[in-house]
Amino acid sequence: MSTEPLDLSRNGNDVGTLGDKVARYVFFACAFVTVATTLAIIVVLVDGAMDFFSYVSLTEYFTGTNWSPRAADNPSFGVLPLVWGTLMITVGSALIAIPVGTLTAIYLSEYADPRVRKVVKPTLEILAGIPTIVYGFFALSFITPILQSLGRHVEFLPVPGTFNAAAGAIVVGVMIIPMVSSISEDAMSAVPDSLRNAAYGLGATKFEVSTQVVLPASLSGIMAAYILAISRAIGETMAVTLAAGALPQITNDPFEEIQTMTAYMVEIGTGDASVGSIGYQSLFAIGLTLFVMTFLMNVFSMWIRSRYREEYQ
Amino acid sequence: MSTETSEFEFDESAVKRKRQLGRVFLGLCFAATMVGIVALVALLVDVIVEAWGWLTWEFLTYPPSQIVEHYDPSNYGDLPTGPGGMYPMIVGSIYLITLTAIFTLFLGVGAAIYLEEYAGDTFLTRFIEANISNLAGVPSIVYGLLGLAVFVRALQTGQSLIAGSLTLTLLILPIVIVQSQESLRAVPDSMRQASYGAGATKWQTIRNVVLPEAVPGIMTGIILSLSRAIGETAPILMVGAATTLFAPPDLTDPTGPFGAMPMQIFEWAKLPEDDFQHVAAAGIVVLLTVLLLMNAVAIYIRNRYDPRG
Amino acid sequence: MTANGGGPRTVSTSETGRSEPETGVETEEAPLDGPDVSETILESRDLDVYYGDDQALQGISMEIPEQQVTALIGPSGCGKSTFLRSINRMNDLIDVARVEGDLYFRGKNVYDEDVDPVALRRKIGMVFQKPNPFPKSIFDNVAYGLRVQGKDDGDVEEKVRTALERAALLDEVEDQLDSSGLDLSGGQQQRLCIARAIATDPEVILMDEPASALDPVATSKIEDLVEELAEEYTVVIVTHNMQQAARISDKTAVFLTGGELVEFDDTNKIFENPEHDRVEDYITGKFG
Amino acid sequence: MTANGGGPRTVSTSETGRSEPETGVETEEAPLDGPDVSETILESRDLDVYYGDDQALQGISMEIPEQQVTALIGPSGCGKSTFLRSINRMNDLIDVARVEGDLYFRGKNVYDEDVDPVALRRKIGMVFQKPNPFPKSIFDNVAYGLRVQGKDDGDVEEKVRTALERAALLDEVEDQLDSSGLDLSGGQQQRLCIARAIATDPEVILMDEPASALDPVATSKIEDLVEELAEEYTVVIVTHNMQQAARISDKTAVFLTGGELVEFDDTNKIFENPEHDRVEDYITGKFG
Amino acid sequence: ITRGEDSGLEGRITIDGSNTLLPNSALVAELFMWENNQVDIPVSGSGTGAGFQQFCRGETELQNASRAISDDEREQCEENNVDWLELEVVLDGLAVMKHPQNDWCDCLTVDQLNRMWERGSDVETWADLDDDNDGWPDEPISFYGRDAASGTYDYFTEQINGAVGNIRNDYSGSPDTNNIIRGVRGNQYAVGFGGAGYYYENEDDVDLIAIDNGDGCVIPTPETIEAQEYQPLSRPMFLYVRLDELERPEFREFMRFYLENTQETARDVGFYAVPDETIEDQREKLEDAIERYT
Ligand SMILES: Nc1ncnc2c1ncn2[C@@H]1O[C@H](COP(=O)(O)OP(=O)(O)OP(=O)(O)O)[C@@H](O)[C@H]1O
Ligand SMILES: Nc1ncnc2c1ncn2[C@@H]1O[C@H](COP(=O)(O)OP(=O)(O)OP(=O)(O)O)[C@@H](O)[C@H]1O
Ligand SMILES: [Mg+2]
Ligand SMILES: [Mg+2]
Ligand SMILES: O=P([O-])([O-])[O-]
Repeated sequence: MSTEPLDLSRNGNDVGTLGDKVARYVFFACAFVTVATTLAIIVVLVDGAMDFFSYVSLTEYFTGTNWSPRAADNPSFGVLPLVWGTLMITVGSALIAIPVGTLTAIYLSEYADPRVRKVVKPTLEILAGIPTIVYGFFALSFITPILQSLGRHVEFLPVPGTFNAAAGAIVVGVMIIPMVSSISEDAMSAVPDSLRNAAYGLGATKFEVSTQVVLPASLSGIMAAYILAISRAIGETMAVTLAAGALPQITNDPFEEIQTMTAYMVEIGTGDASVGSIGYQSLFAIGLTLFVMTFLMNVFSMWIRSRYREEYQ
Repeated sequence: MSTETSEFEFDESAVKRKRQLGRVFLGLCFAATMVGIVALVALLVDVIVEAWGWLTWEFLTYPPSQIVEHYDPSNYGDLPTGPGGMYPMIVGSIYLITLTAIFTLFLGVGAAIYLEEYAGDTFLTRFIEANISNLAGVPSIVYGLLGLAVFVRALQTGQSLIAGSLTLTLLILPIVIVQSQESLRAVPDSMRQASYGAGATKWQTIRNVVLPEAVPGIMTGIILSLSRAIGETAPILMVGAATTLFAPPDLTDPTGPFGAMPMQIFEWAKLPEDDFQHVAAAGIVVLLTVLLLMNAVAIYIRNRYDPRG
Repeated sequence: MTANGGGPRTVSTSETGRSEPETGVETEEAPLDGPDVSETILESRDLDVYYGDDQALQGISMEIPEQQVTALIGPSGCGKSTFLRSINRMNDLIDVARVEGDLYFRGKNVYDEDVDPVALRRKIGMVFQKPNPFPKSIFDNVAYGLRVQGKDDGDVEEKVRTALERAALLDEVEDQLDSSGLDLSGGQQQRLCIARAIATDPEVILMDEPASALDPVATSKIEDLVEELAEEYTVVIVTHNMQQAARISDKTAVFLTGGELVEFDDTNKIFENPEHDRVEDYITGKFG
Repeated sequence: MTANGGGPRTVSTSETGRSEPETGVETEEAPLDGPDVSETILESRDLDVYYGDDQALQGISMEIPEQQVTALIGPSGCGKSTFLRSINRMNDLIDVARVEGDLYFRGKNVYDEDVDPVALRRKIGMVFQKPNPFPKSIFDNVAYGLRVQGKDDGDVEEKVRTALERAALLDEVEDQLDSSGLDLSGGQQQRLCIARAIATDPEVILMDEPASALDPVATSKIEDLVEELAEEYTVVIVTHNMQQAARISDKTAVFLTGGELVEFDDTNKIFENPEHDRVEDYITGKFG
Repeated sequence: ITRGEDSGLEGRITIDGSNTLLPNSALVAELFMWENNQVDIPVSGSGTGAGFQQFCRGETELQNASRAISDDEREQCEENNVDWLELEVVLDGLAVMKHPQNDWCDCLTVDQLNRMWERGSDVETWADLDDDNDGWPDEPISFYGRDAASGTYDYFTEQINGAVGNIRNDYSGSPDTNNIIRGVRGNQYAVGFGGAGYYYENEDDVDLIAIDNGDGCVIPTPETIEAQEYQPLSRPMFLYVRLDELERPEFREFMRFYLENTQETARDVGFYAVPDETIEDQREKLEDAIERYT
């Protein structure tokens, strides 16, 4: 066409700034850090755990009921007492946070004046932002003394020791209340008003609307909140280390001392067990167990939430 | 009409019972809400009461001591050395957070830019996003273990400031990325179109148009994440934060030992002597105050720059 | 129909409903004078409704006859829905809403202290503009009203089927009573909502533009249904669609902007020979 | 205008642009035959655009003359914006969009491997439907293009003022060049966007319904401006508004649903005596 | 803000090892840093065993030890060319502690201790230990003690149960003596063992149980320990010094400072001072070494 073809190439027009060429790769590298992190976690945990499991049989680890990996002679490596301790804290804190958090969510979503909600919801969320070490302190300086004086004054309650599962479960429960209440409240608020009106129009009371219509309609969102909170309780560390103690044992008594998986990791961590010792390696076996547990919970919650999104457009 | 005999009768007894049930239920819901509030108040009051009289200017500006009497303000006059405090740990925490802030700023915003501006809707993208959301749920002590194995041992950084801050960076990175992504997503596409239409390259568009718009949201997210990081104990405990620091860590030598507030609080809280409870509580008040300030800054930025008010 | 005392009475409605509530005289004694085919089941007297400081309805007085279809028409925002919601006190649920004046249901002022709105709503069912089935099974949707009203003692299954039958939906969903109500088409969902409303055997059914979200085929099904329902129930229906009002209603109330009831009369009269020019303008499409 | 080789040539466009691209013959050699007043600056040949599996444009062939206003009209969804965006390769930014066929800009196929879309967009400016100034000062908005194109070496201030002047905005904003572009009225914002587009002295300006979000007064200002711009630039403008097309354009292309270019000719011809009945129907408002 | 005096000395000295000895070394370090604020002395307490592993790999410069170095550890040090000097710095008694409201048991024989702590012990309640039928409560005992990484554990199990590591496996083994104190003070039926120093820091919270080694009941006090009467649970504690570090002036100064102050700091943190003659011996050993390495 024209004698002197138009040059629209990158170089001919001085478009190619270095930034543009490099940026994509730099940013991809940043995003890839997260993948690398997961890989590193898996490699580190599996590698350490392999060393551990070359000493300890999987059967002993998963079925043994005695955890004393650092006994000088005849150590035993049954992880169940630690898992049990973790479960006691998890179940105990869920027993507190789930009812309290759910009822709070119902109150905020269905009953409270919007102005009240605007103040109360973020106030409760402060609870989730307080460092867990502070909860540990709170358990030792406030909750446990209360439990002990209850035990002294109430006939059928035992007097718990300084370290007990109950105090740990209580503070962890308080800590995860806002996870349950906030996420559940979001789910309940997302239920369209038309459903509430439908029920009111049929002569339902507010109680019935809240419990029979709103609650079931937001159930998957609420479930996701529960799972998230439980997953947090499983991984909770400092509060239970301070409050629940360091005695791995399988007991049904919440006023007994226990040890969670995380507290055991802190015990070894502060002791800075020497590299290569079985104690150091057990850290990775426990860490891997913990990682797998929370991973499954996270996947489960993602699955529930992705289903939940479909339900209301 | 009101004289009419056929006046309608409302069958109210059943409704009344339900209403009573409803009132009980409302009472329960309200009580549950109060549980959280009361717990929060109890916690704060407990900490403040325990700290009362122990939180002094000296506590903020002197190094810690082995001897509990050194922390007691009534003894300040007749000590062979200076009073006890948590100065090196306060500085340590600030340094830790500063380094963490720098790392997360680059990594978090970079990753978010990649995911929002560059990546297509491919399997890789979805995998990265699912991975990030999973990482957000990994317990912090596992990050500590990662830091111990990778930074302290494999990369030989030792139990240092840099190991601590890198560990915290990985810990909060998922949250920072997700929040930065949201801020980037909030920048209207018409801005990008306008920029491309003006002949800008992708990088020019991001740097000149997208980022300036997203910065307040990103900053808010980063500060809130940092305020979580500053209170984390388990990860820095695993990488070996020290508790007997006399002088603050050295920012110019990040491979040296470091201390941090939550670690020191943990140490104090473990000590059985009653008076150390007060010292720990004083430390907690300091930590919570720093946290509160960070949150206030974040809220200020959000309110100041958020176009939605 | 549940039992209701009082012999048949004939009530004039053709002269009520002027937009001059301050006269108020005709309505005061209205229920007892004048001959007509049907008894008054609902009567509003000088009803004002406010949202905060804005008045949405201005002194509405009208009498709605039993077992007939009464249509409420008027331009958007004129207060039709507001009036409908004040009949079964759904306005109570809106924080800023405030009702003044009286509204009688079978001679009882529903705004009296001793009236529980929940009990009221059990007598006066409601169907909304957008179909709003619960995210439950078709069966549970219909049975829900029975359950909350404690009417689930007898044969619930029987009652549910009857309601679906009357709502002209049974044939279409007979084999899938356990599948979710949300899986139905829009028109089916709306009929499900009607079935849900009639399952508890109310006396009045309020419908707020029940077909406006539906396609023409579904709409005509709903229209047929409304006409049939009037054999057993009193139906008050809001509609934007003039033809619809003309087709299905016995009485028509025309609201105009500002929340006034301008004219209320037999549907034929309204559409053929309205008294007010503004009504004529509205009906012939000159505005609104 | 930046320099461009080739002496003045006359090119016929009146016969191109039929919706039968498979013949393809006329366009193959078109740039060189037939006499006309203006040189062709843009030419599309058999251009297909797909969004995923949906075809939005079907074999579009047309030649757009230099320094004239070419209007693209047609009903909603017919692909006008899509065609516009394929001229400066803004479609590259849409993941699912795929372009087949050729589009020549001064004889260079912009879809050639060696063409950088960024370089292309520096020659072909764009103004969007909704005014989209950056949340920066008025000055920085106009200077933005200069900066990203590295043309901010000379007297930026001078260039900015000239652009604002040409966009008929300078008088109104002269004293507030530092205040935010977002504080202007809608019409002013759109003229600011035009100033931003012309500040870098492109050869073509694409406008996608630039006045549709504006009130009548602002619209007429934009229209005047478009006519003036054509003295220096080639303008391709999409509009929904038939009258607007008739008023301001020299050539008009009519797209119809399905993504076909049905007719492309002098604006007078199109509006007074279109060849196709479908075009006549569309222009007289029978559909669309 | 910088605290303390700048003496011109600077550097870093890392100390790890015995958790029991930690308060003493940390206090000495603290005092030293007040006078030499450019010297940085982080002190950790991983336990004697774990500490020796690091010390013998050359990762730390000073090692707190609540027992003498073992043969294995000697070998390890040798392999890594870590030459060391052993200094005896404090005396300690291993205290057996009980809850203050435990008013039935004031004294236990070594045999009783052995029965209650040995591996596979059948002692579950206080009544099981009640040899004289004094009506000790039939309540389960909670056991607290140090974990296997500690010198305290090694020493206690060897002295009481006859072999290192011979201990019941349902006791709460903690890396931190503070935990033991907290545990015991929180439960009326608890018993725990740990450094006596920790007891004297917490006299109000826990009580001591006297030990009868055949010569009557003895509790750990400065007198009984310094007179070697508190048997078999009194012991010296050591500081292991990496010799090649002595070429650093700040390190030399710190070592001299340590020996000068340890008798006083020992008492401050609840240990017992080693006799003057012993300190004199240590000082000579140190000066000899300094001469060799500078
Ligand atoms: N919940 C509310 N809060 C405040 N104002 C309201 C509310 N609902 C309705 N209004 C106002 O009251 C007036 C009447 O509204 P209403 O919904 O009754 O009108 P309508 O006749 O049903 O209109 P449409 O045909 O659009 O449904 C309107 O001005 C409306 O804005
Ligand atoms: N980003 C996109 N992704 C998928 N399909 C698209 C996209 N943009 C446009 N389309 C589809 O391509 C077809 C043409 O759209 P286009 O926006 O070009 O029409 P238009 O003529 O500009 O219409 P309007 O007058 O409404 O702006 C439409 O069917 C539209 O749905
Ligand atoms: Mg309405
Ligand atoms: Mg368009
Ligand atoms: O901490 P230990 O002294 O028992 O090793």
